[in-house]
Amino acid sequence: MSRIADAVNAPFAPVRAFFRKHRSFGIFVGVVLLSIALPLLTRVPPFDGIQSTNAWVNAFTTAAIYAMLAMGLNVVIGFAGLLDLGYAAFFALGGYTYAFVAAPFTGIHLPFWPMLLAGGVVGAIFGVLLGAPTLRLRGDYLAIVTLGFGEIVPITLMNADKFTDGVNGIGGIDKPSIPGILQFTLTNPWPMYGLVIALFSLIMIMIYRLEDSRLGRTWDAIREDELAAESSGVNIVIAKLQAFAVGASIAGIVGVVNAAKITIVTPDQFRFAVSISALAAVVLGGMGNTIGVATGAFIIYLFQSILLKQLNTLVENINIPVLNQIDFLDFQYVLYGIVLVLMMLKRPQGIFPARRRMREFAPLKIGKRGAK
Amino acid sequence: MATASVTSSTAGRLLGNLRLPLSILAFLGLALGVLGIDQFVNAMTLGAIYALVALGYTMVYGIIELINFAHGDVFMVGSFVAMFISSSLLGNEGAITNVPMLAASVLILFALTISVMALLGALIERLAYRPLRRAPKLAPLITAIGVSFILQNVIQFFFGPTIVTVPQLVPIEWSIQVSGSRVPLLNLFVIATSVILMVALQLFISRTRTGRAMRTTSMDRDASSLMGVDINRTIMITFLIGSGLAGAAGVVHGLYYGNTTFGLGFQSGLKAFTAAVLGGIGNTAGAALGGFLIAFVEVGASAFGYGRWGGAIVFSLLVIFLVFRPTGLLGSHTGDRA
Amino acid sequence: MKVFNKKGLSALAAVAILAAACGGSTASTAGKTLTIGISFPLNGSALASAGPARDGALLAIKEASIEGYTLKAKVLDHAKEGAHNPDQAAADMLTFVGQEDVVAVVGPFNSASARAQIPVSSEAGLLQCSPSNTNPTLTKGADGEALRGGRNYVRVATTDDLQGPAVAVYAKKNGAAKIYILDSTDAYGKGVADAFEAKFIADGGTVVGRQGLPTGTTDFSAAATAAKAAGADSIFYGGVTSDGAPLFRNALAQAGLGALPFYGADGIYDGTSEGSYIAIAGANAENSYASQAAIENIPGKADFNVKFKAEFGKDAEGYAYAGYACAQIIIEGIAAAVAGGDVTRETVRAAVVDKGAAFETVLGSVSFDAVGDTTQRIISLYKVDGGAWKFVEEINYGN
Amino acid sequence: MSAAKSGPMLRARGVTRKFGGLIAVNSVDFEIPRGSISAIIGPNGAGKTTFFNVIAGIYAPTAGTIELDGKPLISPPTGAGREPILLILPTIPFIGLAIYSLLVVGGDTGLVEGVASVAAALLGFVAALLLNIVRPTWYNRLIKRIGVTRPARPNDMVVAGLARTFQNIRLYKSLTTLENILVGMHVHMHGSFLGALFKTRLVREEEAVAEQRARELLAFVDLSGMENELARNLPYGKQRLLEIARAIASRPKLLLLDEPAAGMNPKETEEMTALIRRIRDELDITILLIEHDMRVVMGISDHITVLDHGEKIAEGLPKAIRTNPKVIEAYLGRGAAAGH
Repeated sequence: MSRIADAVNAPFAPVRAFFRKHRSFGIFVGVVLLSIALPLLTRVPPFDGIQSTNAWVNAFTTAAIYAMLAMGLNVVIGFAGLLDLGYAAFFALGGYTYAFVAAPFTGIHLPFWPMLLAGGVVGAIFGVLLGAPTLRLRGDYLAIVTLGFGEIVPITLMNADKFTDGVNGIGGIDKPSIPGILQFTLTNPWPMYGLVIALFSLIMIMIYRLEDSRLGRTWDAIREDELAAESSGVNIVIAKLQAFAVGASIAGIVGVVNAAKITIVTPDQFRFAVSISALAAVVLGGMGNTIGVATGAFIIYLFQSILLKQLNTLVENINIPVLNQIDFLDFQYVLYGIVLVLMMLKRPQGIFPARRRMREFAPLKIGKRGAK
Repeated sequence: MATASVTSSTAGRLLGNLRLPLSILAFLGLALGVLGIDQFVNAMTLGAIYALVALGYTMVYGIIELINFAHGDVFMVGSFVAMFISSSLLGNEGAITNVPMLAASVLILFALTISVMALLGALIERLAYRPLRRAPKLAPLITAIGVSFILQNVIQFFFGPTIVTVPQLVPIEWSIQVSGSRVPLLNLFVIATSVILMVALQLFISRTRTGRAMRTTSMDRDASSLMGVDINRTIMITFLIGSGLAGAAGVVHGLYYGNTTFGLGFQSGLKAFTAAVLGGIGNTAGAALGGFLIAFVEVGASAFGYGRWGGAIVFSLLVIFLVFRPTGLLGSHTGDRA
Repeated sequence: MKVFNKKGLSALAAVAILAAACGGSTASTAGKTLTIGISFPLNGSALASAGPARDGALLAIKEASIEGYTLKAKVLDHAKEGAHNPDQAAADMLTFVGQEDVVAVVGPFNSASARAQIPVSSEAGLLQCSPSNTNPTLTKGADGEALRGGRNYVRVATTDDLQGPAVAVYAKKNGAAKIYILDSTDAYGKGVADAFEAKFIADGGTVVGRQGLPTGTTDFSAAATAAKAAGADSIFYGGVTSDGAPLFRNALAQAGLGALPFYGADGIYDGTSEGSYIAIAGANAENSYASQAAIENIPGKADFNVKFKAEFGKDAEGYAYAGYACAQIIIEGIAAAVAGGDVTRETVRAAVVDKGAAFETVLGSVSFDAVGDTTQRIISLYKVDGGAWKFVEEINYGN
Repeated sequence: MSAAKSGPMLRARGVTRKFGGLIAVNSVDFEIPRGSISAIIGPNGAGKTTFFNVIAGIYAPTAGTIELDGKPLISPPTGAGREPILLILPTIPFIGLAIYSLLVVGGDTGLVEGVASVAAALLGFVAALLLNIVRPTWYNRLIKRIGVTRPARPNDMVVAGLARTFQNIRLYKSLTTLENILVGMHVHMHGSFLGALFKTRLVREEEAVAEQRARELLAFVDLSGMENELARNLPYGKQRLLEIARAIASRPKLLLLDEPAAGMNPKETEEMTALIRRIRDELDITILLIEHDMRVVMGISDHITVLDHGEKIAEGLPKAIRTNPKVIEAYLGRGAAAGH
């Protein structure tokens, strides 16, 4: 059960047993170790040549934000089996919630920390707002309605310029601070990195706990067989709403952090591409597999933000005639499509399959009456 | 109108059968009155295009219960194929005023585009959807989204990200006068083409063996398989037809607007899907009806200066229908029980 | 990017490829190298407009020579999914900040990216010069004040708030009395349309209809018919070509309004290449008017065009001049700092921002006001004539 | 309560279910004595499974009522057309306020108030919708007053004390055996959302107790030692057992078994029969089953009801049913009874 502990402590059986028992602690230790190891790694060639450590740390911070988004979406898609294509909308709502109360645009300056919670609450409210009318319907209708919702939210943010400053977005958002101890700045990415890492492990722990709880089992049951779940006494609409609200509130919280990090929110930041990139991360990492999904998000982010750029520089430098003409950055977008199609056809369980999801997608080995 | 010899029950039944056509006529009359003839023609033309695209959604949904996200982009590819055939293969540059030449060019254009698109649709079905026929429902849905992205990017790769012009073969100057308003023949041509194709589709579904196979398959796949219907062939034919219609819509779009762009599929796909839901997904006549309805809403919004909110209104309609009437106006397929 | 970082690396062995790839873009920090960062969205649909600005800047940096120093350029691309991405723009700015020999940055291209970048560069005291940001709120108003904290941002393009009124003045002069306005509902399109509307009404014109149709709209026939029904004698479109300006123009023609004058701002002034307003609208583009927040009669234009063609093998267009001018201003600032004996980010910044006098650039003499906006407030107006944009006149708001 | 205890466990009155023009179940009256093992039999297409599904809350009846343990739970839905009114009702004052603010007040003040009113209307709508989904008892009473009734849904029936299995086993195939049982215990666990997040002592204890009970249940159906097997990997016979164990986990008063012995060999069938008896005797659960295998039905049932073409044609003790000419005719065709 404690996958993270497995990953970190593979050879040490007693340690492994300890972390199996104290999984939350194990996740925390694993994430912290990783978050120390990553910046160290960037000091080593070839990574040190790509960009400065500060820029790397900033990239990791963004990747972790993206990974948290993917983990939240995974609750909706991987656990409850609901396809949410407008996930970026909740991300946007979280961001605008903070921007609205912590920027010169409104002149209000509330502190950052309680707003984290507020972002989650706003996300959850809108999750229920959208989920209640649609979750009673077929799963694929939900996909379309959320897709539309994902379109409507940026459009509304754009048009309601009295409240959101329209396309300009809200800028100059307050950076977090711990009064008297630490003021976050934009040129020093380390405090934000620390904050994101802490939040990342917290969210991961929470998600793992939910997965193993009564609620998590309910989601599993719904995903596997809705009718059977109902006949086990599960109120499927409420359980789905809960999944939707959990996913949305994670997006809301992450939206607050994201707004505080970039210090500006504009409607264009929350377009369909964001939802799709999170979906691609979920599919790549394996639906239902929290740690796999987080890793998938890291891979996709670093691939498109760092590797493709380097590929461009590479082919230009070594002058390969045909490749030279290709701008690899043009392939950022098609990457999502390829990931979605290929993974579904060839490896639906993801590159890091979750125990449960892997089996559900595997072909039936035993027929209905195979044992007879 | 009922004579004394007609019993009230027959009259009632007659009225029941006529309720839909009558309400459609009433709606059209109202729309004509409110919008005026110019905007009415605009709406009908736009509706014709939406209807053609919506048919593809509804047919595929009817038969394999898959929302084919890629269908909007199949329409988009259709518009590019039409553009390519028209300008590069046929060498057209603009309007053709010679009527026989025009008819020949347009016919060839339709035939080629529809064939290419039908093949593309079948190819997508074969490669991306058929292997997932027995997989959990989420799998083909996600694949469809992936296909949609790939189609967009392939087109963007070959034709660039900008708006591309398409030769408008039918001269836009040709028009007739209707009660003092100038109605371009081009609009009438678009509406007529669409109506002809839709009628042909209805005939195909109700009169031919394959059409009947499609209907039985959509009702119960396993049962019709037992009765000797080749399911794979039937599904493939559904995709052939749906994509062919999207190709036709692509041709019509190009002729009417004179341009296309790689992002066309997303917006129009969403609207066409809404049309399919409004009409009752799985129901071909409903899809057509929904297409026209959406067009009237959009054109109406734009005509009165609320174009800014057109998208939001359409989307709200979708949600309202999903909540209060998930079966749509003429729906046969229901949403899951509440 | 194609000219940069190409020298002598082609013979690298396969083993060294990865290292070369990663090390390629970082200049060696030996001794007296100074780097000028270039930050634009450079792939997908963003490349067409931002590419020339980058090339202009690269050309200026290549030409420049400052005794005792090597000038280098470092290009970072913040486009994602084919469009500018503010998040990536901020990340790129952080990369520049983290690289000690970067003394100033040319860019960004889009106002939204600027809003994400300026807080970062301002904290680090790193000078930024944008060739193309025209959104007034970057320097004015409450937002501008918050952003302006570090006084490190200047721009050579004048602000949008002047374009709309300039077109309104011209349209009025051109005989427009009853105008129909359509905008693309986004910040740029709606902003410029609002400014136009206000000025047009103030000057005694009548707005017979106004609405917005968002990017991605393909059907403009209803709006065209509405314009016709409203009895408009002129049309204004606030938005850029890809929002649908030429589609609206075609729809107007189809509705029988092809002869009406069609006004727009710099969003439709995009040359004649593939995908441009003129290319899409074709013959319908005649009698269209556009503006540009830049000087048309660029003093050094002919000379620059020759140099540009020689360097890149293509004609200079769009923002190539402004990109060149930005780099020129920065280089002048560096030269001033060198003359002062101390080249740091702060001295370069001060040399540019705090200098009262004008810079001599390809755009002519440029100086900045207290908030970093150019004092060269010239709006040029163009008309489509014979399938190409022809300069008609300029309106100078400078003092 | 005490009055209910004496009556039948389940009472169906005039239950009818139509699909379009087809009448699957036609006005069936039916009672299950407390503590009995009852069976419904009938030829293929007699409407047995439809009747089952009506009892389980999956299909709403077209007519008729069903009481479980004296509580009326299922009746045809009424006033469905009035439900949207309930959803819109709470929004009307806010929409009115919004229109007033935006159009009459106007300007900046009006805009702010208008937007706030629209938001309030939306919230009101969703609140009404949520009530409509959750349906607390007071809400049910309220809507009953305006004539809206909805039959209990499958999960409501489970709460009321009914559990079922399916003809073509529906397990959570990628969950383990133990997890399947734990899902079955859902209605008797109370671990809250926050409890799970913070892993409170209450939740941990409840989980431990539940797991213990799940193991006991597995032992009861003789699946000990298979706790961590995936349901998918169990052989067919054991999947049946697991499904029954999952149903019992919800501590039902009445257990519906849909062809529990289908596809089993004689030995397995015998074991299944014994298990069904044990469930009744040891766990005190009343049982209703549909079965094709006459040996099972005759051997186990106290009480048999025969359906044909959706109608009840006979009921009574096994012995009486066996010789009932109507039943023989239904099974063997017209004339068979006479010729016998």
